[in-house]
Amino acid sequence: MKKIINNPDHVVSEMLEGFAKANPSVVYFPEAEVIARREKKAKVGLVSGGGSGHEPAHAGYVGEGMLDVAVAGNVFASPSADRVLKGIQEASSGKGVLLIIKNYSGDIMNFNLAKELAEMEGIEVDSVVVKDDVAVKDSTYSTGRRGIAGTVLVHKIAGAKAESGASLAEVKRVTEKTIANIRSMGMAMSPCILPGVGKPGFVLGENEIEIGMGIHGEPGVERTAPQSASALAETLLGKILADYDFRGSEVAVMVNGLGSTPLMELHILFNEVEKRLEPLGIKVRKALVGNFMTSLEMAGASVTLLKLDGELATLLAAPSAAPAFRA
Amino acid sequence: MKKIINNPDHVVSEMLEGFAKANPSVVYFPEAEVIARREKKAKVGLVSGGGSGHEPAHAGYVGEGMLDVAVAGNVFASPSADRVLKGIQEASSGKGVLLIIKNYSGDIMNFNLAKELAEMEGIEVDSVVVKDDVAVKDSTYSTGRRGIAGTVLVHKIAGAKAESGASLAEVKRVTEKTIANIRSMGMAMSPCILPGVGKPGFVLGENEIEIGMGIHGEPGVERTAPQSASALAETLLGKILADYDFRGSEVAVMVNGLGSTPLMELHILFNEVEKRLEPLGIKVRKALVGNFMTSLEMAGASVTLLKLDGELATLLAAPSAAPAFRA
Amino acid sequence: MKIDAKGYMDYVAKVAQKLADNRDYVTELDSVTGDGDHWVNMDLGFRKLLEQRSTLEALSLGELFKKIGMLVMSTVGGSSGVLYGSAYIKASQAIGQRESLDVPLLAEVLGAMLDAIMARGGAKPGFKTMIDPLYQGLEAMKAALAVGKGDRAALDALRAGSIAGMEATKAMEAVKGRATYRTDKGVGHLDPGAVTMCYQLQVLADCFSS
Amino acid sequence: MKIDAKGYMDYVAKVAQKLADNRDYVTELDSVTGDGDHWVNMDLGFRKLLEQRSTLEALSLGELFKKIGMLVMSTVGGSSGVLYGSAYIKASQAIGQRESLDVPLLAEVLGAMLDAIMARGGAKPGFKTMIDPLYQGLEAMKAALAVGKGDRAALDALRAGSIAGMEATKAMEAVKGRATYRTDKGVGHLDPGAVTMCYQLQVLADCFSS
Ligand SMILES: Nc1ncnc2c1ncn2[C@@H]1O[C@H](COP(=O)(O)OP(=O)(O)O)[C@@H](O)[C@H]1O
Ligand SMILES: Nc1ncnc2c1ncn2[C@@H]1O[C@H](COP(=O)(O)OP(=O)(O)O)[C@@H](O)[C@H]1O
Ligand SMILES: [Mg+2]
Ligand SMILES: [Mg+2]
Ligand SMILES: [Mg+2]
Ligand SMILES: [Mg+2]
Repeated sequence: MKKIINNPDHVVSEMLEGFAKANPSVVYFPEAEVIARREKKAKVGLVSGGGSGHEPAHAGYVGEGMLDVAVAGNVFASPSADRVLKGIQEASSGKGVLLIIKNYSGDIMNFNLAKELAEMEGIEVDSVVVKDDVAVKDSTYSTGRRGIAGTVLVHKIAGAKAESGASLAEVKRVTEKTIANIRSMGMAMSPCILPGVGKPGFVLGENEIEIGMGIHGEPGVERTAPQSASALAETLLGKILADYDFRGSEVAVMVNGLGSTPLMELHILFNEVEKRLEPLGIKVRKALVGNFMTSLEMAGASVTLLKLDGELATLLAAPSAAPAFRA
Repeated sequence: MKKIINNPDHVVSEMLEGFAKANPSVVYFPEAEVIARREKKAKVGLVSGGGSGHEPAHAGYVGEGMLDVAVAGNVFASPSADRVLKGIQEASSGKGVLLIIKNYSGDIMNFNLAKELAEMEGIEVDSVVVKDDVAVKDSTYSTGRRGIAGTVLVHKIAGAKAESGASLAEVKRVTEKTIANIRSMGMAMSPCILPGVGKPGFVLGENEIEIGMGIHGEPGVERTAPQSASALAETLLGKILADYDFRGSEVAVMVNGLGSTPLMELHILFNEVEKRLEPLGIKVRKALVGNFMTSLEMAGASVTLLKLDGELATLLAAPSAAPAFRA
Repeated sequence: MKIDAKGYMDYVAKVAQKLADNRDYVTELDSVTGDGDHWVNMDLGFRKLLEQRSTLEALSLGELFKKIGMLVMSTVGGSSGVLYGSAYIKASQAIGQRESLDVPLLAEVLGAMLDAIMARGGAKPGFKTMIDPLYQGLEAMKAALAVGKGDRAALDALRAGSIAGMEATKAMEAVKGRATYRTDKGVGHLDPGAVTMCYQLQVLADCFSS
Repeated sequence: MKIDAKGYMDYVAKVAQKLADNRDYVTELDSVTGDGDHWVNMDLGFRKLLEQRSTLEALSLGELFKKIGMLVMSTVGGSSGVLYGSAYIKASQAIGQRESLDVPLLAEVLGAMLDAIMARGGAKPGFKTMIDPLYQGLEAMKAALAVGKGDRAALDALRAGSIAGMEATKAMEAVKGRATYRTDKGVGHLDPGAVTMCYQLQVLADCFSS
C-alpha cells in the first residue's frame, strides 16, 4: 500500500489540520474532528458529516451558502455522537439546527443520539435523511437506500435556503423536497484501500466492473464486463429513470468521480448522459462534473439527477463560498 | 485497461464536447479542439494549452480572470500549430495575445509555429515559457526544465493582469516575474495508462516511488522506497529550497495531485509542508490543495512554491470564474 | 468466579489480542457484506482502552463500564461504536455500586447490553447482527441458571449459545446494516459484528472460568 | 526506379503496416526515455493518411507532399507532428512540378526534410533524435551518388546509413526532447523517433528497389 500518510490512526486529524490551514474561512476543532465556519451568522445551522474517505465531502462543503459544520468520522465510519454533538453546538445560533444524514445505520444511530443530547441542552434540532442510491431497493422495514453523491446537492440547496434566513421548518421542507426528487446510481471499476487495513477490500478482475457499488465498496447489483462510456450511461441512467420519471422536467445532473477516474472520463460520461436526456424531454439546467463524493482511490463514477422546480433551481444557483463548491 | 471511454481516438473531442455542455460560459471549436470564453472582451488575449490528460488543465482554466482560450492536443501530445493558430484567432481582440507555453519541445515548436502564422495574419503575439520543475537541471543548451503544476498559478496571475486592461508588454512582464519566482517538485507512486496504448507506460514496484517524475511519466531523479508524508514533504521541499531561496518571503503553496491520490493524502502532505515553512520564516499567504494538473490516473503529487510580492499577491487573489479555479 | 475492574481490564487485553489475531478474517467478512472497516473499528476501540489501562483499572466497576462506553462510543464511531457504547453505559447502570461481576450479575449485565443495543439500533434477534450471538448466548445462560445448574454450566451455555447465534447469522437475511445492500441480503455469509461479539463472549466466559 | 503519387501512397501503407507490427516495441522505447506516446502519434498520423488514400493518390506529387505535411502536422501534434509536417511541406517545395521521385530527387527531398526538421526543432545530428538516422542515411546516400555508384547502391547506402544513425542514438546523450529529463540523458537507450524514422527510410528504399 503506497499512501501519502504518516500513521493510519491519524489520517483524519492530519487531513483536517491541513484542510483548515489551507482554508482560512474555517476553524478546526481537533477533539471532535469538526470543521466549522469562522464567521457565524444568526440563522438555521446546517450540520452534515459522515465517515472520512469521501473528500471533499464533507469539510469541503462548509462555507457561506452551504454547510455550517462538517463532522468527520474515522475512515468509512460514522462520526461518534459526541463529535456530532460538538458540531451541533458550533452550528447553533439559537435558530435551530438541521442535520443532513446519509442513510447508513451507523450514521443514523450516531446522529440521532447526538440530536437527543443536543435537545437535552435546549438546542432545537431536526434532521433529514438522504437516500438517493437507486441501486438498493427502498424499504421502510430494513435500512433501505444509501445516501451517496446526491447529498452534495442537498447540502447546496439546504445551505442556500438557510442563508436566506428561512426558519428551521422551511429549511427542512425544501431539503425534504430536494431529497424526494433526487436519484443516483454508481459503478466501480477498482477497489479502494482503507489506511488501517492496507489492502483492497474487494477484487475486481481486469474484465469486471460492478454496477451499483456503494461509496464504501458495499456490494452492488451486478458484475458485468467493462462497458463503453455510451453503454455505461445507458445502464446508469436506465436504473435511475426506471425508479423516477424525470421525463419532461428540468434537472441538475451530477457526474461524480469516485476518486481515481480522470476528469477526462467523467466528461466523456457526462457527454453520453446528456445526449440521452434531450430526446426524453429532460432539460439540463445545471451540470456538475467532478469529484464531489469519493471513496478514497476507488475508480468509478456515479450519475445523479435532481428534478428542479423554480424554487430548487434558484437555490441551487445561489452563491456558495464553500471550498469545494463555489458558485 | 478499464476506462470510461468509447474510442481512444475520440477521447479529446468527446471530453471537450462534454466539458462545453457542462460549462455554458465557454464555447467549443471541435475542428481545432479549442475551448474559448463565450463572452469576449477587448483586452490582451491569453492562450495556453498542451497535451490532453492533464485535466482540469487546460480547459478548466478558461474563464473571466484567467485564460481566454485553451488549446488541447491529443493525449500527452502538444496541440498542432493549426489548432494553436485557431486559439490565437479566438483570443485576439486587437490588443495582442500572450501564449503561455510549458517547456516541452513539442509545445515550443507547435506554439512558435502558430505564433509565426498568426503574426503573418497581423496579430501581435508574444509568448512566455513556464519551466518550474526543479527535478530537471536548468540549461539554455538543452531543452531544460519542464513546465508542470506551477503553470496554473501563472495562468491565474497573467489572467488577472490581462483582465485589468494592462498592455501586452505589462502582462508579459508580470507573467515572467511569476515564472521567475516559481518552483515545483513532484513524485509518482503509480503509472498512468494512455487510452491509445492500453497498458501502463512504466512500472513502479509495491516498494518504490519515483521522485521527480514528470507529468507525462517522464523519468525522475531517483527511485526510493515509499516515504511517510513527513519524509516526502522534506524531500520535495528540500529540492525546491535548494534551488531557490524562499526564506523570509511570503508564498503561495500548491499541493497538486496527479490523478488518483485522494484529497485526504494531499491535505496530509500540505500539512507537513506547511509545518516546515514557518521555521524558515516563509509565510503561506495562499494555499491550494487539489488536482490542478494531473497525469490521467497517475498516483502522486507535486509541491509548488511561488514567492509573492504585493503585485503578485493581489493578482493571485483577484476574482476568477474559470470552472476549475474559482476565486 | 468473580471479576473486578482490574480483572475486567485483563479481559479487555485478551479481547484485544484475540482481535489482533483475527485481523484478516474479520476484515474479509466485513469486506464481503459491508464496508471492510469492522476490524479497524474494533481494534481501534480496544487499543484505546488498553492505552488507558492504568487509569481505567483504578475505577469502580460501574464507573469502569461507563467510561468504557464513553471511550468506545467516541473513539470508534460507526455502528459498532455507538452500539457498544450504549451497551456499556446501560450495563454500568445495571452494575450500580457493585464492585465485582459474578455469574448472575454477568447475566444481568449482558441483558442490559442486549436491551441497549436493540433500543439504539432498532434491530431484533434474527436480523443478522451482533445481536444474535449475544441473544442466543444469554438465553442459554439464563436457562442454565434458571434450572440451578451452577456457574460453570451457565458459562458453558453462554459459550455454546453465542457460537450458535454467531453461526446462525450465516443463513439469515440482513435487515439492518450494510449487508442489506446485497441483493442476496448476505445469505451465506457470517455477519462480522456477530463474529466479534462472539469472540468477546468466549473470552469473557474463559476469564470467569480461569 | 521511380515513384509517383500513387506509388508514394503504397509506401505510406507499408509504413503504416510496419508501425502496426512494432507497436509494443516503439511504445516501450518512448516509455523509457519519454512519455510513451510516440507510437500512438505516428500510428494516428499514418492511419489518417490511409483514410484519405483515394483523395491523396489523385494529387500531383508536390501537392501530395504538401497535403501529407498539413495532415500530419494537424492530426498528430506533439514533436513528431510538427517536425514531420514541416519536413513534408519543405519537401513539397523541393519537388515543385516534378511528377515522380527518382533516386537523385529522393536525395534532394530527404535533404529538404532534414533542413526543415533541424530548423524547426533546433537540434543537430548527434542530439539523439530522429535526425540521426536521416542525417547518416542521407550522407551515405549522397556519397554513393557523388562517386557515381548508381541507384541501387545509393539506396543500399541509405539503408545502411540510417540503421547506423538509428543505432548510434543508443550511446548518445539527449540534448533536445524528453530524454534530456533523465539524469543519464538516455544513454543506453535507442531514441524512439530515430527508430521510426529508420523504419520509414528502410521501407522507402524497399519501395524504390521493388
Ligand atoms: N442496527 C443495528 N443493530 C445491531 N447491530 C448492527 C446494526 N447495524 C449494524 N450492526 C452491526 O454492526 C456491524 C458492523 O459494524 P462496523 O463495520 O463497525 O460499522 P459500519 O457498518 O458502520 O461500518 C454489523 O456486522 C452488525 O453486526
Ligand atoms: N527538437 C527536436 N528535434 C528533432 N527531433 C526531436 C526534437 N524533439 C523531439 N524529437 C524527436 O521526437 C521524438 C518524440 O516524438 P513524440 O513522442 O511523438 O513527441 P513528444 O516528445 O512530444 O511526446 C523523439 O524521440 C525525437 O526523436
Ligand atoms: Mg463503516
Ligand atoms: Mg507526447
Ligand atoms: Mg463496517
Ligand atoms: Mg512522446
